[in-house]
Amino acid sequence: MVFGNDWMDAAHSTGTTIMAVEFDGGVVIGADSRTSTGVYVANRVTDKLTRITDKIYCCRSGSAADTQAIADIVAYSLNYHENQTGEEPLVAEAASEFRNYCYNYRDSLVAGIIVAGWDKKKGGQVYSIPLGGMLKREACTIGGSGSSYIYGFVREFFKPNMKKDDCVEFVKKAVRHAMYHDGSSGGVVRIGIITEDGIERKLFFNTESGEAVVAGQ
Amino acid sequence: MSILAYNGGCVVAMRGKDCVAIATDRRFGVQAQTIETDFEKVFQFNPRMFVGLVGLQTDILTVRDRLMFRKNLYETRENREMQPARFAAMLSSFLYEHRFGPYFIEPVIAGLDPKTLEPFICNMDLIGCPNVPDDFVVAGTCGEQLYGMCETLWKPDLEPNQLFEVISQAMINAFDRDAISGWGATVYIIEKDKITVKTLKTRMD
Amino acid sequence: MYAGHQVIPQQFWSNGPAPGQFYNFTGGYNGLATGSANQCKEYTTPGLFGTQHSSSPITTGTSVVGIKFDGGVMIAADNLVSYGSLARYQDVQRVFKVNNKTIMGAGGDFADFQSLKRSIDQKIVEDLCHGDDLEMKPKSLYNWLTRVFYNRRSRFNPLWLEMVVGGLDNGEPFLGHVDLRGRAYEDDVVATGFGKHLALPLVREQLVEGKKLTQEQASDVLRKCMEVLYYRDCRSMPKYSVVVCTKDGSVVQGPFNVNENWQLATMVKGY
Amino acid sequence: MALAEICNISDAPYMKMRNFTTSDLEQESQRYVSNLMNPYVLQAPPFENPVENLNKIQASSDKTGIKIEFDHGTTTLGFKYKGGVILAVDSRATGGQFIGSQTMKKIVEINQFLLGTLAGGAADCVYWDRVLAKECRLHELRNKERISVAAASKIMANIAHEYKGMGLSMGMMLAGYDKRGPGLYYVDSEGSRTPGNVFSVGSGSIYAFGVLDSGYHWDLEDEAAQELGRRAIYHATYRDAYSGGIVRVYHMTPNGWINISNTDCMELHYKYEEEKKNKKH
Amino acid sequence: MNFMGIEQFPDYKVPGTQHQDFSPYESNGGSIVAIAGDDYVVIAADTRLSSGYTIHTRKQNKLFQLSGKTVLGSTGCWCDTLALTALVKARMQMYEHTHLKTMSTDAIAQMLSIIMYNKRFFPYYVSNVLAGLDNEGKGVVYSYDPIGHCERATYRAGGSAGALLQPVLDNQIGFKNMQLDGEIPKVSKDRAVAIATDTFISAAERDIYTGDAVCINIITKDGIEVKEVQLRKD
Amino acid sequence: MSSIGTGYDLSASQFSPDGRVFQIDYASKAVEKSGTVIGLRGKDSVVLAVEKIVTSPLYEEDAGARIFTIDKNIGLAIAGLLADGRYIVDIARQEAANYRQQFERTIPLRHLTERVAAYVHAYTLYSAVRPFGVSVILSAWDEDQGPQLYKIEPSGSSFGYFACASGKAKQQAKTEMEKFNYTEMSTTDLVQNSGRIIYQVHDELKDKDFRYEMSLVGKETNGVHRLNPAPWHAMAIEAGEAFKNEDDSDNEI
Repeated sequence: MVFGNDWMDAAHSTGTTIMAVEFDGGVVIGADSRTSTGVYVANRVTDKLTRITDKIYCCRSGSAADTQAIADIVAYSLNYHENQTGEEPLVAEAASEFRNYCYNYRDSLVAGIIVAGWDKKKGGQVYSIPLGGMLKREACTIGGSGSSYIYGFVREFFKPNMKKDDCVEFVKKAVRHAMYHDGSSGGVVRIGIITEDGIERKLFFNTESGEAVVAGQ
Repeated sequence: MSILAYNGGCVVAMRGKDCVAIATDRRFGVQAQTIETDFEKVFQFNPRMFVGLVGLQTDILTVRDRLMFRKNLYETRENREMQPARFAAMLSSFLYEHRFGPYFIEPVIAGLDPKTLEPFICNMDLIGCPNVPDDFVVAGTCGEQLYGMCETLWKPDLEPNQLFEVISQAMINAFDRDAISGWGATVYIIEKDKITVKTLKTRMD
Repeated sequence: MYAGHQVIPQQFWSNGPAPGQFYNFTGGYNGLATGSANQCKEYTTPGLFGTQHSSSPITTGTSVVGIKFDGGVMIAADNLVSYGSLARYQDVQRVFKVNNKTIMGAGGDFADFQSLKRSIDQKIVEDLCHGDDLEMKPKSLYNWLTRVFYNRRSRFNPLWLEMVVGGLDNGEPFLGHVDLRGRAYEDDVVATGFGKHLALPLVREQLVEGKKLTQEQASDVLRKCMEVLYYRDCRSMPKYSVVVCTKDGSVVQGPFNVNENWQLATMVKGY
Repeated sequence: MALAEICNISDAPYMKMRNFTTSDLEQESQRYVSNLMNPYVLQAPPFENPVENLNKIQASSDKTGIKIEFDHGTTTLGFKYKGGVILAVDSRATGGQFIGSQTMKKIVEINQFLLGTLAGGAADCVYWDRVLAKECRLHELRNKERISVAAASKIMANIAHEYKGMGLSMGMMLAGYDKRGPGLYYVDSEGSRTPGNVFSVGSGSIYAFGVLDSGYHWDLEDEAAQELGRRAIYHATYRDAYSGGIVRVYHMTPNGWINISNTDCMELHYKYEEEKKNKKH
Repeated sequence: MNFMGIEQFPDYKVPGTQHQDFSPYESNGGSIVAIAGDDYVVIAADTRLSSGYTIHTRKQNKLFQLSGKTVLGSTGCWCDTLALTALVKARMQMYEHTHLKTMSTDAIAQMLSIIMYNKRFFPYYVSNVLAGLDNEGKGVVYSYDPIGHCERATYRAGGSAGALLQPVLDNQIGFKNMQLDGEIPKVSKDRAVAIATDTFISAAERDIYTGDAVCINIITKDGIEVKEVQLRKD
Repeated sequence: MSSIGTGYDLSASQFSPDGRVFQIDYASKAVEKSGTVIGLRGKDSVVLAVEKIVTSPLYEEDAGARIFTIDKNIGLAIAGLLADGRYIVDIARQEAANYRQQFERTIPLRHLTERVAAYVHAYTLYSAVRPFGVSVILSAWDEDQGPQLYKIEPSGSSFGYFACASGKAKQQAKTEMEKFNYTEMSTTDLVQNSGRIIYQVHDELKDKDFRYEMSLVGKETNGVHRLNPAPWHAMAIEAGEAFKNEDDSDNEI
């Protein structure tokens, strides 16, 4: 393989595996932590679970610049909306805002975003917005370039309304499978559990033992 | 401007009752310019067989000579007159030899079988795919116009003089609607005992 | 209001009017040049014809088949939206009840369709606000769609869709087809994409000139079409939904599963 | 309402009324027929460089099956001489190789004292000649005197210049009689405008020039001048594939133009052939 | 996706989507024949709407009745045809509202020419034939090129089989190349209808975009009579 | 009203010495001129009812309607200058449409009210413009928040209500309403109650003829705001008529 130094000018891409699953009481979101420019790992501990409001998060995949820009705009807009209405914004509203930007600018954006969160109207919800700017609510969805490798796994092991811990275990395993196969995904598994009380973050290391520090044999 | 239309020109052949007719326009031009108005594209290969070649003029002349050579070789070897059907097969394989660097011509064969006097007409594309209908064949830059005219005017079992009338009207009206064909026309009526040749008085623009 | 604002700067044209603007040189009366504020500038991205747009569909729905029957119309489409070759979303409803006398189905870029559907829903809310109980009729939706698609096509920024619109127009069954360029036609049976090649012949066999299908016959032949489409279209699935419009109103039925027959597999060995 | 106007946010997009008001409808429908109101305003294409793109479409016609052929007309000539101005044209319009028409009127009677000939794009010439006729009439109404040939040709040159590079194809001669005597100008879609005594335009012009140059001199008699024009066009129809049909001759005299003859070039061909035969023996 | 888009992100190339360049035009086939006589005009068009080898519908009428004595036949790119005919009808209605009378055939012909020229740089890809009775009640046919060059004639063929049928009309209606002395004989209305039908039968033989049925409008001072004749369905 | 005519009441951008903006008071006066409008919020529906005073028999049945639909489930009734009101209706519809475009759901009524109130309020700050002579009552119902009722005054202030009234017999209607506990009232009772109040407050002498108009949004209309819906409209009129006869019969004995 000709080792071109395309990393000099390639755009920052979140090669990425991202995932979100609904369970009764909230949602579990998960992602890997690798941002690549071409084949060089620009950031090996990226946080792709981006806060929109305390109870609504989005998982970003595609061009890092595009997705960060959109996430900032939507976060700002929902914050303004929150102090206008005095109520916490709904997950559906956040998803709709994301989709408006992804659809209207789709010719110049590369952004596949999953919006997940909890609100008092419909509880835990997950919305998938692929490249074309379409919006679809799903009980469980995966995204990013690594997702192609785990469609089978997810279809096999997903059950609706799982318990919280089973759901976390399921997401962790799925993301690890994707990182195993997809060169553009890797690093650590970041998990977020969003419920009525907000987000609880977890971090799983993709080492054999699961420890953060491992001495080689 | 496809290369087949570089020199312009058109040929049509029709089948009648125990006779065939073949007609050609007389233009030799290079794109818009008309250089000669007496270049006929029909050549007599046998007492009762004519071949019309339309397309790129240089290929017309080359193919005619080569075909004449092959036909004469066949006839000296077989010591009998070549039937049009055989000739068509030979022409088809001759063209296919140049499948990937073809002669830019569309041949039309019209004639009577020397023994059975069965009328025979056939045309081919530039790589020799034969088409042997029993009504009419057209070739040249005003192909569409010719199809329209022939489809309307032709009827089965036309007598030689009726066939002459039909083929003339078809040819003239067709090339009057095509810029790079025309400038006079010649019609050959081939019957079992005689060949009548007529030059038509047409528009010269 | 569909015009997307792309952010890239636009090379200004060297010797003629800017694309999409009005060319006026003698300064004669031209109230149009100023244009209303909302005539948003159309920045474009490079593509064929030196245009700038090179949009191509990503999340796509496949064929849609519509049939007229005695007393109504029904439209069927499978529940799949593919993401390229990946069968990504497997329970998306692609046939819709617009109101009690108008139904529609869409194939092609589903993101474009969702954006279009929001405009149609907004139109229905506006009709409701008039408070005169006048509902959108299929023929008016069909004409409106043709104009929208044609205008988008003329700006080289098409809505990449093929749509079937049906319903009861003043009591008469209506069935029309509109494509991304604004080519529109009506017929007793219409189909988009693969449906044109596989489903139309199946239905044309049943259609005896002058005699109308009954609702059951229509539903059976639709099920047959969906079955054949599932066999022969890579981007299809066995689950489909149907929307039916009769004088008693419109209703979305399904999802149904096609009957499948793979018996012939046993007979094939080697090649 | 009022306040929105004061803060001039009344035409901001978010203030726009949801549904189409009649003024929107009016404005929207104007877009498609803008040149009905103001003939100079044509709808700009949504892509740049229409010349290149229209050629690209026409070139890929066999692949896409989309054959967009514009009608073209092809041999015209005009010359000034003692007796005024002679214009002669053929009448064939071709779309690609197909002869669209054999009876096209390639001399446009702009007014009693002004004639325009048509070569190149038929639609372009006919459309802009009609606009020129309007401008000439307005000139007469404004200035109570007929427009000079120079002024008329200048208007046409300006039009051509504004649309330069966008693909208009026109090569026209403007002949007339005004206070400066007979006038003959050649104007083409590149924007050039030249007065002169002898012109021939179109793909058949090279043949016409042959006959024209050999027979032309200032003090030709009217009869001979008309015959020269007719014969020149006949030769063009004979040699050039894209010319033919009827040879029309016009004569611009001090009190307006006269349409001398409209003879089919087939008759001319056999007449001249006869003459040649008789001359031989 | 443009240069800033998908090409930059090879991971995100969606397998299975091929980049389709959008062409605004499509040839939907169909042919028109119009023949004008002293007090009548016959205009016929086939009813097949197709794209390449696919037949969309077999009963699409391509004759648009603009007024009691004018019919426009239009084929080519069907979306352009719909847009253009809708525009012409709208303008005619506005004319009627301002002038309280229907536009004459010649006025429509001139307006259509100007409307088509409006899109000179992004033409309507249509082949139009306008047939009607002029103010003196004589039959007249106007033919157009894609950018509106309008020509008045007594007969005209247009559309995908236009080149195929035009010489036939020259021969049968124009009596061209028939050495006949004196006036060109007049064509009766019935003969015109017969010729129109025959030409479509020949066209259906040789042109794959023409077929299914031919719809004929016969316009006389007492109105427009519509006839339909079946053609080959293959 | 002590400093009337002392020059402080000519523009909305000036306070009078006793701290009032007269233009707004005059606007409220304009509101009191029009027929009474009431809004009642029941257990799972909201009724808007209008005493539409008919000044001439030549009017069509539905002429001068004063109840409008803003969105699928939102209604709006106008008291005061109808033309001003119409403009407010357009603004409300536009706000609802913009919200739906951005958030893809119908606008919550409280949010719509605040936006429209802010708009109305803007017209009370400048001398170049006059305030809206309109008091607007908004009703809505949806699955989550249930019935909602708000009123916007010409001053731009807006409050949520169980029941509210404006127009000619505002005070009389209010005292009547205070007798009932609407929060648990079923739709049929609510509708009849609204009919009775309108007929009761209608002053036979001054305004001869009037027409009772209403709108209903709630569970029974499955969340759609409907004008003069079939069974309830007749029911309300019947209740009103019955109350009037019963009231007349009192005077006779």
